[in-house]
Amino acid sequence: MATTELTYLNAILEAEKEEMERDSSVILVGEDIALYSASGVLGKLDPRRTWNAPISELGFSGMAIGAAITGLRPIVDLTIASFVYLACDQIINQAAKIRFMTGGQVRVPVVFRMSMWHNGANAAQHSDRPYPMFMNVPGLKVIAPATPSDMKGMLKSAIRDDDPVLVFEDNDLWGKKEAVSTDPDFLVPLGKAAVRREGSDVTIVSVAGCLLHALPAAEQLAKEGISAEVVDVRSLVPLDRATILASVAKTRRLVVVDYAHRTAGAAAEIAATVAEEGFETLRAPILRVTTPDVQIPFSPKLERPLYPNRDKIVAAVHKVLH
Amino acid sequence: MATTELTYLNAILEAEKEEMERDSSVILVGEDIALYSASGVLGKLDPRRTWNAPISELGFSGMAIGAAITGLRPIVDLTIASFVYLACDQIINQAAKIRFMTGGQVRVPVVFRMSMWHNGANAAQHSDRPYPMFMNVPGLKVIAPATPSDMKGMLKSAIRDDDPVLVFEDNDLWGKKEAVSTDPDFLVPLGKAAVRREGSDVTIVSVAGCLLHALPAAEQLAKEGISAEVVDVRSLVPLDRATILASVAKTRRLVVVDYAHRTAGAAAEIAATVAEEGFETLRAPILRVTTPDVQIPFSPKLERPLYPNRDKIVAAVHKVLH
Amino acid sequence: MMRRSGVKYRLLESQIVTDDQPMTLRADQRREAYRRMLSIRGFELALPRRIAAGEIPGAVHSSVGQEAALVGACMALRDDDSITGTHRSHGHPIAKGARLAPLMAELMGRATGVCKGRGGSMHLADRSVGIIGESAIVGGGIPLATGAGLSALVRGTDQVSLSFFGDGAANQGVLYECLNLAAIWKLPVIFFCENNGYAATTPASTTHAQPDIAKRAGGFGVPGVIVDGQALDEVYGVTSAAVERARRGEGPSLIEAKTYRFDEHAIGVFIPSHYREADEVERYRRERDPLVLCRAWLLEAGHSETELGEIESAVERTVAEAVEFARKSPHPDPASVWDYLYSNPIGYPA
Amino acid sequence: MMRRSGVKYRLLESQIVTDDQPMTLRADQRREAYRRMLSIRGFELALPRRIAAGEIPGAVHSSVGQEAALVGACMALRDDDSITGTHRSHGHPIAKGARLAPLMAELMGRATGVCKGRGGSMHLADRSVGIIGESAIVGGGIPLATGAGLSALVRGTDQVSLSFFGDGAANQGVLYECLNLAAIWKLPVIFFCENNGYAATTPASTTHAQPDIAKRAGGFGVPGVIVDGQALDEVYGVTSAAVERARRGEGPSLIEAKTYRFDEHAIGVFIPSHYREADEVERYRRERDPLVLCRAWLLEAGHSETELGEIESAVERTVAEAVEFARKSPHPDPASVWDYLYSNPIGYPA
Ligand SMILES: Cc1ncc(C[n+]2csc(CCOP(=O)(O)OP(=O)(O)O)c2C)c(N)n1
Ligand SMILES: Cc1ncc(C[n+]2csc(CCOP(=O)(O)OP(=O)(O)O)c2C)c(N)n1
Ligand SMILES: [Mg+2]
Ligand SMILES: [Mg+2]
Repeated sequence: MATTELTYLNAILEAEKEEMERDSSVILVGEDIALYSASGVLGKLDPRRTWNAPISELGFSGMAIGAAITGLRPIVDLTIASFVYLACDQIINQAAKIRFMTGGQVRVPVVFRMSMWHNGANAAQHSDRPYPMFMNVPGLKVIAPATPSDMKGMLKSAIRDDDPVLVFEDNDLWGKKEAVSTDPDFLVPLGKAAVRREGSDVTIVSVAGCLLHALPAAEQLAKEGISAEVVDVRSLVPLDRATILASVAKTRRLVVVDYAHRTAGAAAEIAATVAEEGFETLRAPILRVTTPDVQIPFSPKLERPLYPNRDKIVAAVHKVLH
Repeated sequence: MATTELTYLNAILEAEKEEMERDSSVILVGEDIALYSASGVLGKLDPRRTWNAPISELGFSGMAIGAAITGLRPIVDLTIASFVYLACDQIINQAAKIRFMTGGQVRVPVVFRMSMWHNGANAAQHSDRPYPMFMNVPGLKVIAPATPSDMKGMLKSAIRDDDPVLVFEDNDLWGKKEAVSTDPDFLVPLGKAAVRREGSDVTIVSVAGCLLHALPAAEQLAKEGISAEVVDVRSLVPLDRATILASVAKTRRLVVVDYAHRTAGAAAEIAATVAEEGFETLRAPILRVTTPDVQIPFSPKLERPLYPNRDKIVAAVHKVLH
Repeated sequence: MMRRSGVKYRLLESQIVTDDQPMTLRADQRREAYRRMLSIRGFELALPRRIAAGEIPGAVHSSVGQEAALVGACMALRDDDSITGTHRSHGHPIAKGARLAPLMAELMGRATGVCKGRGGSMHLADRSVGIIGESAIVGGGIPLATGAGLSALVRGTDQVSLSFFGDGAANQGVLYECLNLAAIWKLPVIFFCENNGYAATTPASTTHAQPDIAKRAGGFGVPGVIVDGQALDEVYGVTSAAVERARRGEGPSLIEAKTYRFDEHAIGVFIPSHYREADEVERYRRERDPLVLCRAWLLEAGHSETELGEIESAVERTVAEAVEFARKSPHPDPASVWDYLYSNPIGYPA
Repeated sequence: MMRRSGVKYRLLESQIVTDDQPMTLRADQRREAYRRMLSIRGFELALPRRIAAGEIPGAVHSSVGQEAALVGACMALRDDDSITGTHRSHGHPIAKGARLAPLMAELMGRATGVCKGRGGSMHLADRSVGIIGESAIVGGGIPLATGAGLSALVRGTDQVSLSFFGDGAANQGVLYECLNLAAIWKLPVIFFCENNGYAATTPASTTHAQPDIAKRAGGFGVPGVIVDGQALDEVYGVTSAAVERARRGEGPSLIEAKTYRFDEHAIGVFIPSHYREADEVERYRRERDPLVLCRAWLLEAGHSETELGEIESAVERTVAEAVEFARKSPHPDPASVWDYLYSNPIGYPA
């Protein structure tokens, strides 16, 4: 497999560029995206393929859904995830429901991308991670890739998928690099978790960018003689319950790590799944290492201590091993 | 305690009427509410206390938040819960955050009421139960009372509370009657679950209107010699984890019942809490009896089988007892 | 072309009708338009008995009184033009030419329904005649139609799209976001307001500071026009002009059809409120019934009683057949409930 | 009153200035206005060094170039009138008369900050001068201000509220929902658009089909007015008229101040894009600097060089003191992070 070194951010651009080249029905919609076409990062583009939008999140998100129903494959860049609330009526009441409500008469191949910021002193209105709310909405697919290769392959799968897909990106991943396939048909399937590291004593399930802490935690634990398996969920809907359950069946202990707020978050669903379907194999409480239920403050001194990190994961693992 | 027989719906009206009489800063805002003032159910009202709104959910919800910050206590009637997505930017990005973001310079005493419909052939756009998404938002309080007395007492507490409170009502409760206190200061505190029936073999935690099935299920089980404890959560945020954990510590088995969709719902949070903090006391998997992850269809033949009911709860209890 | 009301259409801001001779319907189109108007009326009038018999669950919103606005608008469209509608969803597909039987079956929640029993009364979307959504979320269809316009532009076709919405929906901010999107990109979209004067129990006069929704368009660079929504030919003329403008790549228009709803907001939902006078309803039924006006106009235009009578009995038969078809149709299999949620289900249902 | 530009304010739809003699600032008010404008400029100009020194985290949006619009508007308000602002949040509190030290401390995330370190640069809301929110969600403050207007009406005071928002925010549908709400209920609200021609990297000319945002108001029954946002007295005059109208119970107005942002969209966020010409920026800095224009006007109005010089040095000192105060202030205690989420915490934190 031919590869090239790409950052997570460039993996996004490559995926978009390749899919736009491959399929003329793929278009981009979003605020301040004129710079994409201007900078040429997406190649020579027909101006009708990028739509630099007014600040009208509800309107242009719904517009993209309508365009999807009528033959296009729009990629909507909502920029920062905290703005999605403005658009969520159209995403939830239309994109997720309209195929079902019409008895299958329409398809809704639309992608919504949004980035999640933390430790950047952006304060509460720019720091949300709204994927939990969309996980409760049947009809959507929700992904949160954690590596450049996954981002490229999963975003391409999302663009080719005939259902609405929400893509959540941790902005601190943007600069991360790795070798990524250059095959224009390189796809990473939606709905499959990845075992990033095998282990036998405890399973650490990591959501989105938390992989940056889960892997170092596993390394640290290895030094102490504790063998941690790290599962990167990648896809929140569909959630790969089988891989998670298989891992816990082996390790019998589970720690779930997620930057989202604690109550009713992605970690709750993962824990509830294992408490329901993997209970017999469990030997210890399921611990959640999440951001506590408080809004994100501006001051870095207040903000930084709130998030999951290597040490908190290690401490949780120690706890479930006793 | 003097009481009067009230339906759940009349309990709502009584609570609003009493609080409006008590405190001139309480106002009502919502679509088609002119009929309240016209019908006189709320007594003789200054026209400036009820605001029959245009269909502008985002605008008037935000308006209510602004009014709350500047001295009023608005009660916003969003009518059907599926419309809340239009307003949720203001609820999440403003109501939940603005006190925190201003370092406590403002208070946001606003109530949002919304009703949830099921088994009424209303189809997907009128059948949502969006409380899970709000449970993940720090700064909000979220309640779902299941009896007329709780509704009156908790709604009154919500109106007097200085924080934003979301009130979710199962519309099939509207006609249910019971004796309700007439004391104008009768309050049921937010954040406390109610043990509706004591038992020793299994805990059934019920969310919102599911109490209508949980209690009959417990009765049915009693006939079989199984003693079920029924906990009505009433308040989703704050969630009374202590009462749930205490019950499970006694019964060692847990079934959670909720009409909301399964993934990342309220039931997931309750299950995750017990898997984390009550694991040592558990003797069986935690089962969730919820609506599966599918949009709600129009056809009653398709719709009815989806929801939790007495038999499904009984079956789940049988399962955790083996 | 005779005028059945004092109200000739008023143009606002900029002219969307290009000449003094507005487009008019040909004889065959007039017959087809009358057939569609009658079909809406007949379809709606068949419902109360079926509801009483317990055959139609849920709430039902009737379009009786608004037939001329619906059909006048749709006659200006091609089959491959897209439309979006509202919770008051029966009239739009019929006006666009849909077959009645699958619509009626849908109201009864049958497997043969146009939406396979998953949509029901508020969502009678028939894709085969261009309907891409009937939104029971008030205002929800507006951005979808805007997107269909964008899609036509990107794909390089000359299709247009038209969004029906009510006077109540005109207070959803998304309308203005979409007027603006359509204006800046010259999207081929017609924003068509069925202003029936009320949103459920709320008179438009209490929720709009000035009575003309079309006047809100100009500020967004979109021409606005007001038309008598009870007059088929006027609605047709003004919509045709907007459609031509859109097809020429000159962008969107907003049309406000002043119309009236003859029935209650919904059948099956009881809201005890006196928000409009019985008198007013009676006056509209008596003087402004679009079918009565249309019939008189057709006779004047030279169509014979026999010709119209034939259309009338044909429609009556079609409605009766639709009811029979629906009643005999099977209910969907509960096990099929998972179908049609995803186009590409992945491990679903679990 | 001299005109520093050809643009005298243009009235749209309906007259909100009641006579030909617009309200003007008294001598003491002129001094105070100049002090506030200088304070904004001085405050903003002090930031780059503090950012470079790593003392101010996060993104910073400067109001340099827009001082006359901000101060002209706020001078028309009383201390107990409410305002809402935007992500470009430093200018609003200073224009409304806030003390600089707690604002600067907030930018540095200190415990002594006006928001106790929880808000930061995008949220410098100072309630003590009437600011009820600075929303970093574009358009988010508009309904809050509308609610403050409703509150004043219900409580029977004669307070008004004013919402600042940008040309970009004018494309959020919520603005039109709120114009309508304020119009139908005659709420005492002033919708004040700081039209600086750009939303981040997007020229307003590409996202508005016609250039005047004020023209969008008329369709909602709200008078709209365009004013030269670089001219303190004109902004003051037109805002005062809108305020008086609101206090008299006659309802809302929309004011569009044509202004310009001299700096990049944000300091600390690099967006490589050539969305406006260096030339254009230079021309505005040279010819349309509100402080230069204001100073010339004050001299002409009879204020002496000495008088202005004194104000200038006083402001310089205050800014320096604010920086010193902020730098010496303690950071918040991490254990205090739970404070101020709830007014009435129940079992919180768990
Ligand atoms: C977003 C939303 N808000 C409220 C409702 C409840 N509702 C259903 S129909 C209706 C009135 C709509 O009025 P209008 O747009 O004029 O359409 P009409 O019913 O007159 O055809 C309302 C308020 C809804 N369905 N969706
Ligand atoms: C709802 C929302 N969408 C997008 C953004 C990102 N954003 C921040 S400022 C800005 C431009 C705002 O333009 P304008 O309203 O003209 O204000 P200005 O920056 O010119 O003062 C954008 C798009 C945001 N903060 N909120
Ligand atoms: Mg209407
Ligand atoms: Mg701007």
